[in-house]
Amino acid sequence: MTEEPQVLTLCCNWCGYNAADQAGAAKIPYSPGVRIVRLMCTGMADPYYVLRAFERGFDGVLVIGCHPGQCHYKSGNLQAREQTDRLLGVVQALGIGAERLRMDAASSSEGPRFAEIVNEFTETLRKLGPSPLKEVA
Amino acid sequence: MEALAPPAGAPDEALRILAQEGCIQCNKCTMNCPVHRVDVTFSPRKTILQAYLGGSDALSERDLWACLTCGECQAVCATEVPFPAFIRAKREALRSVRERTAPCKHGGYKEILAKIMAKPNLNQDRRGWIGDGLQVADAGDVIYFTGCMPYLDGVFTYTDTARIGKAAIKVMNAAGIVPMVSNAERCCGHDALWNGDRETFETLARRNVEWIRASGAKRLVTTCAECYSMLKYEYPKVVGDLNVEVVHMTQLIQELVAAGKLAFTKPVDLTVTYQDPCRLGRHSKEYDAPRAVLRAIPGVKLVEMDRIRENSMCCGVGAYANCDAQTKFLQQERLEEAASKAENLVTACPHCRIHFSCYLDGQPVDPLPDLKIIDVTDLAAQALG
Amino acid sequence: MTGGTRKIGVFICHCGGNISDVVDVNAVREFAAQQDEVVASTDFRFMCSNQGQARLQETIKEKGLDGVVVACCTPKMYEDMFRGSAKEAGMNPYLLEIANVREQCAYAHRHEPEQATEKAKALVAAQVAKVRNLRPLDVKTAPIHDGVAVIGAGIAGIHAALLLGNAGHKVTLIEKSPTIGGNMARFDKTFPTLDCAMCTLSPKMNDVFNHPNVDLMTYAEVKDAVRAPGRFTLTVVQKPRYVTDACIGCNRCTEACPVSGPKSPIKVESEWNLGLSPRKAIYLPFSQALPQQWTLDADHCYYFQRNHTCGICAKVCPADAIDFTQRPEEVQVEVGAVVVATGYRPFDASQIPQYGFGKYADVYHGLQVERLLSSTGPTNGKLLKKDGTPPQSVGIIHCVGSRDEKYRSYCSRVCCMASLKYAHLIRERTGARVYNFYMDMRANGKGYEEFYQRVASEQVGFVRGKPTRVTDQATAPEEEGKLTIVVEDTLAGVVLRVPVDMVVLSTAMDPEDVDGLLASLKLDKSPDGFVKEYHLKINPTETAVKGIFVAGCAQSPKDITDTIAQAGAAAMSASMFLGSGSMTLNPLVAEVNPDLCRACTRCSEVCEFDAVRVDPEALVAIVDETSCEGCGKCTVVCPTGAITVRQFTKTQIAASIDALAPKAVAP
Amino acid sequence: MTAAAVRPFDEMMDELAKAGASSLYLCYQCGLCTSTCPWSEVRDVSVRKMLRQAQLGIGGLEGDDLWLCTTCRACAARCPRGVDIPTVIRAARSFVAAAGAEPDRLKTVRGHLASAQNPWGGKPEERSRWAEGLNVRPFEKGMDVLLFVGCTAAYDPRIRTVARALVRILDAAGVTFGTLGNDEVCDGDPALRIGDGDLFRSLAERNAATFEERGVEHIVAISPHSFEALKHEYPKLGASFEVEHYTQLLARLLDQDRLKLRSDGNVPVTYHDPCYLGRYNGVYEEPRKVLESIPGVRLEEMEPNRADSLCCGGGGGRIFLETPPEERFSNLRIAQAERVGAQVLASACPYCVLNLEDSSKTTAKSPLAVRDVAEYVAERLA
Repeated sequence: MTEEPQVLTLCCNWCGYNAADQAGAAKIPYSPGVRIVRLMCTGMADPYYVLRAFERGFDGVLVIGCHPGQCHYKSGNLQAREQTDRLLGVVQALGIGAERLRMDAASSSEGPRFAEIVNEFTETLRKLGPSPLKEVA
Repeated sequence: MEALAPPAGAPDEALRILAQEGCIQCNKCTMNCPVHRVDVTFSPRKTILQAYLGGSDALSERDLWACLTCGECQAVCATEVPFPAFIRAKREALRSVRERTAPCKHGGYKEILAKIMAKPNLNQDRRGWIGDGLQVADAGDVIYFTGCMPYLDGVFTYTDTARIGKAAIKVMNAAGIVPMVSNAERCCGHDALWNGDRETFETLARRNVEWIRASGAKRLVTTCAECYSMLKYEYPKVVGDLNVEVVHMTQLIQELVAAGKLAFTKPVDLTVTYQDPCRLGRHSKEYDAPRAVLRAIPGVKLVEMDRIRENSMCCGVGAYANCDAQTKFLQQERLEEAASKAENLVTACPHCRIHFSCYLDGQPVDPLPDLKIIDVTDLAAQALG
Repeated sequence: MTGGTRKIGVFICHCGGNISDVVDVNAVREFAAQQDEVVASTDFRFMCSNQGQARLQETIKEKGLDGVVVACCTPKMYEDMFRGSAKEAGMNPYLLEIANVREQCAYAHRHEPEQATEKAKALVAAQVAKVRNLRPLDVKTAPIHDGVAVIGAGIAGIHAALLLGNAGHKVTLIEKSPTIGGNMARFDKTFPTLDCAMCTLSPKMNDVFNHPNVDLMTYAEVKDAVRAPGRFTLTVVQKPRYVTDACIGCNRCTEACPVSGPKSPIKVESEWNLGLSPRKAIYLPFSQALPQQWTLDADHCYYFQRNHTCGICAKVCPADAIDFTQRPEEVQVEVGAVVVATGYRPFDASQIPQYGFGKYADVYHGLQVERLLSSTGPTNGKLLKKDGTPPQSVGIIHCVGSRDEKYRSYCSRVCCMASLKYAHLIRERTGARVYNFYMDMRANGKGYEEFYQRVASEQVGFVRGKPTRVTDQATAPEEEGKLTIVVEDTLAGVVLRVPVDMVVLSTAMDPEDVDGLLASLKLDKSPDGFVKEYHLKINPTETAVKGIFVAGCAQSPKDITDTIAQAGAAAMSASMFLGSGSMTLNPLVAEVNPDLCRACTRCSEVCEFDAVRVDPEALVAIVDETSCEGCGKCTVVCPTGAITVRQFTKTQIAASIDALAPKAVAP
Repeated sequence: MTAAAVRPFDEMMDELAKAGASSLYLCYQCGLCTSTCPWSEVRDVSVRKMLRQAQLGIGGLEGDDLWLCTTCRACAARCPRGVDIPTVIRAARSFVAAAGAEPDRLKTVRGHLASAQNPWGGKPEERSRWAEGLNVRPFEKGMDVLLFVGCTAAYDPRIRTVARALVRILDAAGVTFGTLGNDEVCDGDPALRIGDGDLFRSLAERNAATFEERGVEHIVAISPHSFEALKHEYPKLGASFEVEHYTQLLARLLDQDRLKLRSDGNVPVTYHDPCYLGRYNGVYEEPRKVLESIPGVRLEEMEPNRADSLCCGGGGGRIFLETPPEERFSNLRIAQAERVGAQVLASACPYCVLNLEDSSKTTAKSPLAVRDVAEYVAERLA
């Protein structure tokens, strides 16, 4: 169908999701392969979601939360960072490639930053090609 | 609790398994069942009786997943009724009825890993954890089947599982063996099989057999009791002969020491007790090799617990299907027993180690003395000096 | 797939073209209609309009919907409104989800309409999948206890207690010192009007003391607080005064007490006068103290310290009011709301040794000068040096500890005006030459700039510069016997040595040391150490803990005007909270399946809100739904999947992910 | 005078930012630096004004006043906005020096450093002459410590006695040590402080390579300036070793009872804190402890002391520049020492000892002996 890399983007309700709204409202283009799931906090981003997304054929997974120190729940983003870092090794060992999993931060007013993050990530994924787990039709 | 209906018209395969052996309702199974000790409503005898009388449908959701499949019932049974196999068949049968009902503990992590590893186009890097100073090869006579070890440290923060693998390679290297570690390796499928996902299990088995046969290796070594029981006993049923001899690491060490190819030179002054993993012990009948290894290490003093070998008690969790407050009581019971004998509990399965370590990492039911959980291979590596 | 039992309706909004100009809404509508368990799929020009909502409600009723997906703008806009409409139509509002096809499709991909349409389908499918897995949620409420505790009886606490009492609430006003009044009662005059501080404060003290709705606890401290939905149970320690209510205030005990006498080995300084005068072991802090009840300080009393050798107070007491057997008592106070008004204390100026506080006799901090200027102070309002003579010249150093990253980074806001007030009063009372050493003059209140002008016109010297030191080492005859302030006059660009007789340090305001209280109440501090408010700009009187409010200098340094205003606002917020009678609990919080919980405590370890604890008896984790914020950190660390956040369970999220996945998009 | 239009000196602003001096913009012009600066005791100079003009990029740092700074850190230690003034000065110096506009005398110093690897112009092959007659061995692996001598102790006849004294003390305590002999080069501190970062780097890298080659793990420095450079600047270049000032080592030896000292009668002694030992590194107590362990010594504290101590005037390259007698901080220090009735003024830095001794000779009203702590201890060895 589409050649755009498919990106599951787990956004926290307070920063990442609002930043995506801001990017939209400002009509800053980004790849339509970016698919957002809203979580209350990146702290609830379970490793299962990341692995499930890869299993279902996503080319990359992006976790976007608040900047360190800005978490609506104090430290959810820090826990997410720690968990994501641990998972990088797993994703790498699985042969998916650590470059396909990324965590970043964008505050609720940083629409341009959201677009910049997803565009840069999409670009990386484009260079990497489709995920090895993607079922070839 | 909700009773589960089998698919309409499906033959009661689970009942067939049960009926092969005749239960005499002596109740020894229930009396020896660890789950029964913490939840009196769980009774293998009663379940068997109900199945005989009205088919296996009456099994409740709770009972279906509470069984540890540890096999203690079967070990004490006069007629060897294969209760774990019955449970497994039941889980398999019900899988087609609805999406699996028992949530895999640890958030489905291992389940999703197995599913990913069942995929065809996988290009794993299974050696990242090995580190410097240890030698592995792309081919050779001996395969080291690492199991899910490299992936466990992604979520289990309270114990370093890669440590066991490093120890295994160190021991093999010391005996002049440079084992093959293959990037083509997949999950052995143990959890999938025991949780009723035969499709995933068989896919994994086929993918594994393919590279194992192609490798030309003569032997395959595992440090995991689960991998061992799968590769040695379950794979042949599905894919035929693997063309390699499957051995557990403790068997290999025992053999190397006996042949004079491996010597433990550095005393490890520890008093230890030994936990028989269900999959190595009751499921595979290997009780002696790990003990032989412990005896071969200078300085190690083995003090046995009261319930050992076929009477050994499960670590509390089977195939990540069951884990709850009852599990916790079982673990407390077992760890208290261990602590009354020694300061170190040695086991021969990474999962026993994880489950006991998990217990020790959290809040205990009652205060426990300091107890360390060590893998036997790790201990052997320490004795190499 | 087999047909499910749910009846889901999908509503696609055109947003007047904002969406429909880019996204092919017909295609999305048809796609949605094919999804499992979708029984109605429709599109509309403006879903947020009255007609749009009516369409939603009609369809819910007509089709008996138990699930709705509205594909429209961001949920941040109208999710609440749509849920409200659904509720009115008889559907559980938590079965409605928004697919954000405006911001995430029509806006972001407006140059790629086909892709935008495909993505819109995926977003709708994801929300349909999620809704399929949602459960109806009950919104729980908890009755709110009608009492309110005000902690701290300075001007903020007194004002808040009065307003709350007047509004008919039962108020418990808790003060840790023997008298109410706080720091303001120490002041002589208040800027910029130069009103007599006690003349304005004293009537309020009397009002609150006599208020039928205010229960006053002085010499009492909150030791612990337990929170339950709608209720706080405070454990208050009533410290022993060793003086009973029988006290008639005759002062004979104080006169007879040997402590701090010229020959007494036990000496103690008056806290009230900030160490500028001695006090007895049995005392009334100051003449207008309320309650007019004497207090015995056991730590400095011969009876307690020297093995019962004294007891003269008991002998001279005509009312038999001395009771040496008193012990601390714990009292439980149940309330529905708490106002924290714990105030400030002056920064300890001896931390900056260069300014000689504690080293040179005539270096004072601001609050001490208030006492020296007060008619009830140690010098009866005469500003005198330690040697008893009036100063000929006084230097007032601003920002001592404030605006200094070595000590306190923040501006204490009142010191400029307070320093001007000292300058005025000192010049008025002694005629001394006064120098203000300032960096910036901040006169940002009503009448403040005018006050600055007035004081400037009184020939007060203003030197712009932060002094490096105060020294008694003379380098010129004019400095002999004086304290010399060394400073760069940054406006003239020269280093000055200014000899003075007295130095006043306008010290920073520190938050009162209430760490224990804040920990009990689960309140956070801002980086500056003051109580953290809910939102600095738009909600400075509430805190992150529902039912706890903050007023006065507990929240940040402020002057009396602002303190009164904030105390009023805090009282209003508390009154409205109490008046609502019950609190709605956010249903989107964590819940524990006790069958799966193994009481490992990992959830409580990661929780930042102390919202989940493990019951040691039942060995199960229990969520306090009033404290849980629903962040879900616990769900990731739970080994057994026993704890989940409602509306964000693993099945619900995984269903969305599957629906968004590349395979699922293909028709 | 007509006002000139503001024309920011962008190049210099960029240079300052690159050199890590951006804390400059935090300055809110309170003037505490000016009145805290020791120069304000002896002449007019406004640190604040220099910062002010630099903030706006309208000059201010390129004048002669730039070369007054002794990098004593008294200003930075107090600055309420955390402006790292010595770094601003260093960055500005490097900018000005790059344009060749530094004082001529410093050009010579740079020349010496580049050609002879010491600022004094001594011959490299004579670096170890200070140790003549003493059995000082080249450092080899297994020795307790490497003694980093430093240029002043190596070449200055007055300070050579300090190094020699330290050798006697270490021998007496049974500490095995060695030096790099003629392979030692300047620690680089003078280059760094007068704004020649490249020169500093080349010297530091040379020493670091020698340390590496000889297997040096533990260094004892005589000069606090060497100590500071080794401790905080060398690691930035990737070097790794333990370093301490000799007073710290002596304090430890005394703790271990490895030094026996005899009485000096009842002598009032005062101690002058070197900036690079005190404010830079927080070493205040060890030298005092060493002095107090000499039987009979009565330690009197001058005002100011410790973190507020007055600079001797020698840091930041000032030791190489001429200072008119009426502007010498060391003269003020002598007066402060006399005020507490000291007979001995001890310090632990070659520059301090040189400056204070000069001032003592010219301004002391009654005899006031200036001693390095090492000299004093060596004299009292039992």
